[in-house]
Amino acid sequence: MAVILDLVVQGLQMLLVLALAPLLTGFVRKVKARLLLRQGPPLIQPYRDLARLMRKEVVLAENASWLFRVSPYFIFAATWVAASLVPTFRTGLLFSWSADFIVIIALLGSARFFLALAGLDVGTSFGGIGSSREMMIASLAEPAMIMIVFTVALVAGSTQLSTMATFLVSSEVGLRVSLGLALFALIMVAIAENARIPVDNPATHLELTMVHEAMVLEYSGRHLALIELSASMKLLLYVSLIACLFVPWGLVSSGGAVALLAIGVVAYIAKLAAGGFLLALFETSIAKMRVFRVPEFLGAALMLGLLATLLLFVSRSL
Amino acid sequence: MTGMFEPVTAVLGIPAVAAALLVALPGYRLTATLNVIATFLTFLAAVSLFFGRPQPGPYLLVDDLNNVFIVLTTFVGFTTSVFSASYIGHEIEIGRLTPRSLRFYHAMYQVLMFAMNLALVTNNIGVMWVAIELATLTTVLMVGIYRTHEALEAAWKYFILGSVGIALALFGTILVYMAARPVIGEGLDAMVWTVLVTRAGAFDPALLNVAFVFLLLGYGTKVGLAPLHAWLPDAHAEGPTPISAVLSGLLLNVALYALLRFKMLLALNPGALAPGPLMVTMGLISLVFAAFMLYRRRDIKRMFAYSSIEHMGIITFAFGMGGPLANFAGLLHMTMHSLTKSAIFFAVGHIAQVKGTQRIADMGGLTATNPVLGWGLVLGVVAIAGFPPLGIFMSEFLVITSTFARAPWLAIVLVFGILVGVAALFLRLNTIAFGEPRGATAEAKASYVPMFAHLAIVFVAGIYLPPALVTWFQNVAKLLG
Amino acid sequence: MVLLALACAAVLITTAAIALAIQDPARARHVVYGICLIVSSALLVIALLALFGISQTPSAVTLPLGIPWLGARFRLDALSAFFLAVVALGAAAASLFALGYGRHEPAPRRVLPFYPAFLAGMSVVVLADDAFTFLVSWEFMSLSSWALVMAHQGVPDNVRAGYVYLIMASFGTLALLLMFGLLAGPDGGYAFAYMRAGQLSAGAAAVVLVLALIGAGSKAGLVPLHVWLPLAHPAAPSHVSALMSGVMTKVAVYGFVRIVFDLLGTPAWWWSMVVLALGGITAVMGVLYALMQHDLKRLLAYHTVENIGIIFIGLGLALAFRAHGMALAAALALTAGLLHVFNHSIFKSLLFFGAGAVLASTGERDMERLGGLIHRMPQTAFVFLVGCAAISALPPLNGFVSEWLTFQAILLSPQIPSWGLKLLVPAVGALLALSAALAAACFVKAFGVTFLGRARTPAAEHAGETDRFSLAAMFFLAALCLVAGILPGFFIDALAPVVQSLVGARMPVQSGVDWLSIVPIAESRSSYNGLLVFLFMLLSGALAAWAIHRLASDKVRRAPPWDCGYPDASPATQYTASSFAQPIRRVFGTVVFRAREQVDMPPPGALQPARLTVEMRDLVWDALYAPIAGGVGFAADRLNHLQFLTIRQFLSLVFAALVLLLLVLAIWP
Amino acid sequence: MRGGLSFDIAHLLAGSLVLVSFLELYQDRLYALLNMFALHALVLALSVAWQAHIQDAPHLYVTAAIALVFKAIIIPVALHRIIVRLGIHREIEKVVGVGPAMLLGMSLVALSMVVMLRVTADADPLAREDLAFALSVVLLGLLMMVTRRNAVSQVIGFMSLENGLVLAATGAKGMPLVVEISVAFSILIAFIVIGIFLFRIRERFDTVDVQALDRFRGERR
Repeated sequence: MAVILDLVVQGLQMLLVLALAPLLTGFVRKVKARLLLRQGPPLIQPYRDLARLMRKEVVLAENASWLFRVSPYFIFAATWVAASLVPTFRTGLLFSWSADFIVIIALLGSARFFLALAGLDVGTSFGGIGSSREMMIASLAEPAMIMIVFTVALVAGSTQLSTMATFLVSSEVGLRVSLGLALFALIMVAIAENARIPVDNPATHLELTMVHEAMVLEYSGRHLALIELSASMKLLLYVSLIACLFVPWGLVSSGGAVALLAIGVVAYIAKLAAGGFLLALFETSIAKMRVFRVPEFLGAALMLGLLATLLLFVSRSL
Repeated sequence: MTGMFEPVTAVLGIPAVAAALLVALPGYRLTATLNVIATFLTFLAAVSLFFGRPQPGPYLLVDDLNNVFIVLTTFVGFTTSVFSASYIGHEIEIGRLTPRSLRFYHAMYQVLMFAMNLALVTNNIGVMWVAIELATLTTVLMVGIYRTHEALEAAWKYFILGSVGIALALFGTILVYMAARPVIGEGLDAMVWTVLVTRAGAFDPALLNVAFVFLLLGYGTKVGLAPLHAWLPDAHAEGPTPISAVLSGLLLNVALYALLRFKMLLALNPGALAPGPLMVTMGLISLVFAAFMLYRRRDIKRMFAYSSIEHMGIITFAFGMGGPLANFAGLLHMTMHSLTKSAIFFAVGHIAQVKGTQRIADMGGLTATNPVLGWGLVLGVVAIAGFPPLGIFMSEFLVITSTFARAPWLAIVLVFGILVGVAALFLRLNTIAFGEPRGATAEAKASYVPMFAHLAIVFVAGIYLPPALVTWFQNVAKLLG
Repeated sequence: MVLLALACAAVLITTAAIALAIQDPARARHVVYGICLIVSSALLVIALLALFGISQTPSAVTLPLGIPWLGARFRLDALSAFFLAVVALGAAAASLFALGYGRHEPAPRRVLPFYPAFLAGMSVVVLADDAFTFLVSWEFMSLSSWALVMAHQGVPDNVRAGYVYLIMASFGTLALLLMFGLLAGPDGGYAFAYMRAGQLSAGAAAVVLVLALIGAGSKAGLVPLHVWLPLAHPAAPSHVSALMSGVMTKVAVYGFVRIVFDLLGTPAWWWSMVVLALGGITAVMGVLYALMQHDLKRLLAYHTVENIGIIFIGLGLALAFRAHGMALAAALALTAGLLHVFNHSIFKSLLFFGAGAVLASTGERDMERLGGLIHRMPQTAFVFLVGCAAISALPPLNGFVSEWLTFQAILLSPQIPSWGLKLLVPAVGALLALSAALAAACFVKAFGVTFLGRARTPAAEHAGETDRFSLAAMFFLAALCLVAGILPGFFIDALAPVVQSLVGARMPVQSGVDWLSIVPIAESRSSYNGLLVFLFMLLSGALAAWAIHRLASDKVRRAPPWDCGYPDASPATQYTASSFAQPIRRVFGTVVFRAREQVDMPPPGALQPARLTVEMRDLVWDALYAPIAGGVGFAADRLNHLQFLTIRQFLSLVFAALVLLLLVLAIWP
Repeated sequence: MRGGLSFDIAHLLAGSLVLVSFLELYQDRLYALLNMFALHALVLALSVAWQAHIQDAPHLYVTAAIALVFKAIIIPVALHRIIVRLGIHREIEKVVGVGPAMLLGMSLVALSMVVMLRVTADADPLAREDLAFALSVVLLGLLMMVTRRNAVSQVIGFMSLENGLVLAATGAKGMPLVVEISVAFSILIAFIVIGIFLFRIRERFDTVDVQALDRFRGERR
């Protein structure tokens, strides 16, 4: 019985992230537009876009290989699995132990790997620009991320997100310098990873500074849909990651009653909204930076993460 | 009793007789074959020494120590004569040698054999000196045999430096006698080895020290230790290749043997300064010096001559360190070096005939043009560089490991020298054996047998030493203290 | 057991002789590689039997060879068995590959005799149980591989590569010689058993550690002793490169583990610092070097350097834990290191095979002249892709598992009391993460530039799929990558006896855990289930595909790519390897390689092309090797004057020596 | 204390040998040098004869005779003719001047004294002193070889070195093989002297100057 419930909850979570991801993207766009005193697209616009793209035919470049066609599905799968392993409204999901924080990062890594390959596949210089810059950014973002994992894991004594969350929700944590640094670094990484301003501009399409859009330039139809979807799932993933690590309140521990689950879901959606709003606010208030300033930006994140870890190595109470 | 004496007299007699015959006989084929036969018989006689050894008399002595040397000498002498038979033939064809000088050559070869054997089997330090002088003179004549400017110059240099060395050695010998006389009394006994050894403890240490200094420099010149080495490279480079092989493989050993004898003498005397440190220093200097000298060599034979100096340095070092392990290693290294180096010289002589020159710059890509020869040389160099599974590795293994535990810094210098040497050797080998072929390719029919025979022995010895040999070497090592 | 293994080695040696005997290259090829395949499979079986406790007690034997009074001793314990398995596996795969690949060998008689000898050397090293046998086989391995590097001696670069390789090899061997001298003591206890029993002073042990690092590290390719590796590995025929990179470096690791963990006794705390620092630097430097290459095989070789760094990080952590008596943690770290040894040997061989296949069908190693091969050789492309993903530590493949374990080990290290380690370990962790990320970038480049995009040269244009032997070998290894990735528990359990014998503890039994996931310490702490992740991704991917193709469109149209209005741009407009690496070069290269970019843009209307020249320096070489070479050359020149003295001057040398010695006597007390 | 007089005479002769070596060192003309060498050999012959007398070892007379006939007469004459035949310019170009050479010689003698006098006295004094002198003669001969450029003078240096050896050998009481050794050495010297002819150095080189020989020092540069 309990197993079945767990199974249901796990499935629910998977569907939830899938369902909410476009909404979050739409929400951010909306808020940005409003902050710029524009009307902005309706919240459900992303769903419409996806649906339309799904229905459209795929236009493949002549020498696109099988890799180009497989990648979207792989990327989608990897991102979806990763996203559905992050506790959103309830910890201790059925399969949560099958992958810890590091694995989730690695999964996103493999998604990126294939995206970058897809960028190179067609053999235009746009794809090249995109993937080479993407990998450069990742080469700094990933270590920073690992450092953040170290920090939190050392505090919580585990790399399991569920355990982390339950530990952080408990009172004995208190305020810690290291966690503060980690949060800061995590936000910076999240911005870079999701190709947001100031690192990259999700709204642009033909601009020599673009990274993510340059990679997917050749994609169309259902493939593009999958990539867009996984992009917004990635955004969702990071927001909920921040949420479950640094604002874990309202997370339902395993074996909670259905009523509690409802509360959890509500709390989660509230956190998403807050996260989205802050992101939009941030993006509207800052200008995009030159591509070769990005390493400094991410290097700072890496240093913050490393500093946080060092603090913890020196003393567990910092 | 007389029956017991047969082998020794044979070891000395056969070369003497052969020499006399060879002077008389004309015709290169006949003389060459006779030469081979004579050396082979000498070898047999030497081997038979295992079974019947004469009592040490006032003039003759055969013990474990010189038995090693005798067998080695006669064996390499034999293989070299086989090689020289085919080598000299080609020299005649291209007219570098006249039949007359050839007759002389073979006679001298036997005289040299005789001299070396005498130096080894004699029980009298005076006779030993005479024998070594004789060996020197014969080799001088053979080095100069081509009568080219370089050959004469090399012979002259060898002659002058050798004579000075000989003189110093004689002075040392006299001093030893002086040291022995008060203890043993006047007359022959005071120069007889077996007697000296028994009473060495009572000799006057100061005299012994001075004596050893002179002997070290005197015989050290023959061993080719730096800075007394100057004659060696040119003599090797300008003489006929078989002689280079004999020089490197044998004569150096004989001189080293003399040195060892006197080292034992000093070691037996408590008051005398330890000969070890002196030999160790000379050895290391020679090793490092020769290793660096290898780099700028343009002449292939001269290069391997320097490599001989390097290895003599290692051997001297090993014996200087002393102790059962190091001495064993020294003996092994000496044996392996003789075999390997002569094998290399066989290859080199052959190459020089094929290429018509000794300049390294004019040879290249041998493994492509003459595979057997090229790979033979590669194998030889690999062996001489001390790579397993060839024999020299075992001795270097023993020397280095046993030294490092006792005197780390010495071991480090040793290793440094070896490494520098290896680097130099392979730098040249790469241009000779690999890369695109260079230089002329004449037809030369020197026989491969001696080279590969030596290399085969070295190869086997690298992984398996017969127990008999081992116990024998161990006795000698104990003898050397 | 061990006798069987030795018999196999003997067969290999005889095969080398046979290779010389057979004239017809094709027959020689089939015979040699066939025998090698069979024998190494047999070796694999033996090793596995030994590892999985058919004979739990190590079987030993002494042959009347080597040092006479000692004999040649051989022993097959858990550690040897594991590494023998690695060697045999790699050898079997390489032989299978070579059955087909050997066809393209220009000079088979320079390869066939040495190949079996090389295999024999490697497999005897791990069996040796005394210093002499160890070094003989060790150096024999180097020598035969040197011969293989010199196989294509027509190319001057290869000759140079072989030269550098040989010098570094003998340098390492001499270091090991000194080290064994110290371990054996003045009276020559060369048997490993004796060394195990012996107790060294702290100083001596430290010297041994340093010498072991030099000796084994120079063969494994630790920075700064790595210089020969990227020269030599690519120079050899590809299947040999695979062996050298995938297996021989592991034999070097074996040497290090054997000496430091087995012979040397309990470590001092600071040893681990040296090893960790070296490991971290090696990992990052290796991958940065690799990123800057555009020669496919050299890139792979540099990448070996990186992975060796990762392995040494694992070993260093194990040392640290062991020094502080944390047996369980040590077991975890060591397992991570050894598992990475296994993993790397698989995917590095696979990648070199792929490079070999590309080389064979295009004649090109330079990525700038390849491209679009995924269309010409799809199967090779697929397995190469698997290899790339595995080496970039992407789940659910095997490379990720060992790195994940290493991270887990790092997370245990705060409990170490010593301060130096407290500060070093996080830094090393960051370096490890950095190298992992850079590796991904590096292999996106390697695969993307070689196989994707459009063909840059006719050679790449007209490439064809490689032969079936090669494909068989590659698919076999790719499958292993996946299996080891999704079922790591079994491999970890297989390593248990090795780890147990070395650090006196083992990781918890993995095969017992439900759902076959791996749990380093406790499930609440961390766990990973490759199988489930794999199934999840398969499921969701398939689900998405099904849903879309059923419910939405599955129409496809081919059209020219978006060209900004400049139609049919030439393949030269694609991103090249160096342009792909340019951002990373800007970030790291300016510091690490003193990279300088210089653009000369012709004035408008001028006809000559604009040029971008990049100039990079190998600081390690400049700082370490160039001075040494210069110094030796200088000394050689100076001393060389002594060859050209007059007789009189030589005499005065003798005279000086005489007077000097007499003076010594005169002032002798 | 065996016959003080005999001891003194032996001592005197040995000492004078050293003196003559110094004189040789002093010469800078070939002819003069030759004469000095003849004198050197003569003194040697005397001292050997004296040793033969006091040790009543008749075989030593042979050595003395060899020294007298071969070294004091034949060799100088031969060398003289060589000089004339090869038309070697008369004066000897030295590496170091006479003064420094003398100083060096002095210090060498001092050195040999120090070294030898460390020998414990129970080895009889006669031998000991003789050895000291012999050693100095040897060293002086060597010094001459290394400070002269001209081959003939080097040969002479070598021969006086060898005289020192003979002195030592004869001084060693009852040493066997002395005769053989001196004969062997005479052969050696003969070789050297003949060598200058035999190698037809005149034909091949402009001079016997060793430097000319060294023009072909192996590796042609």
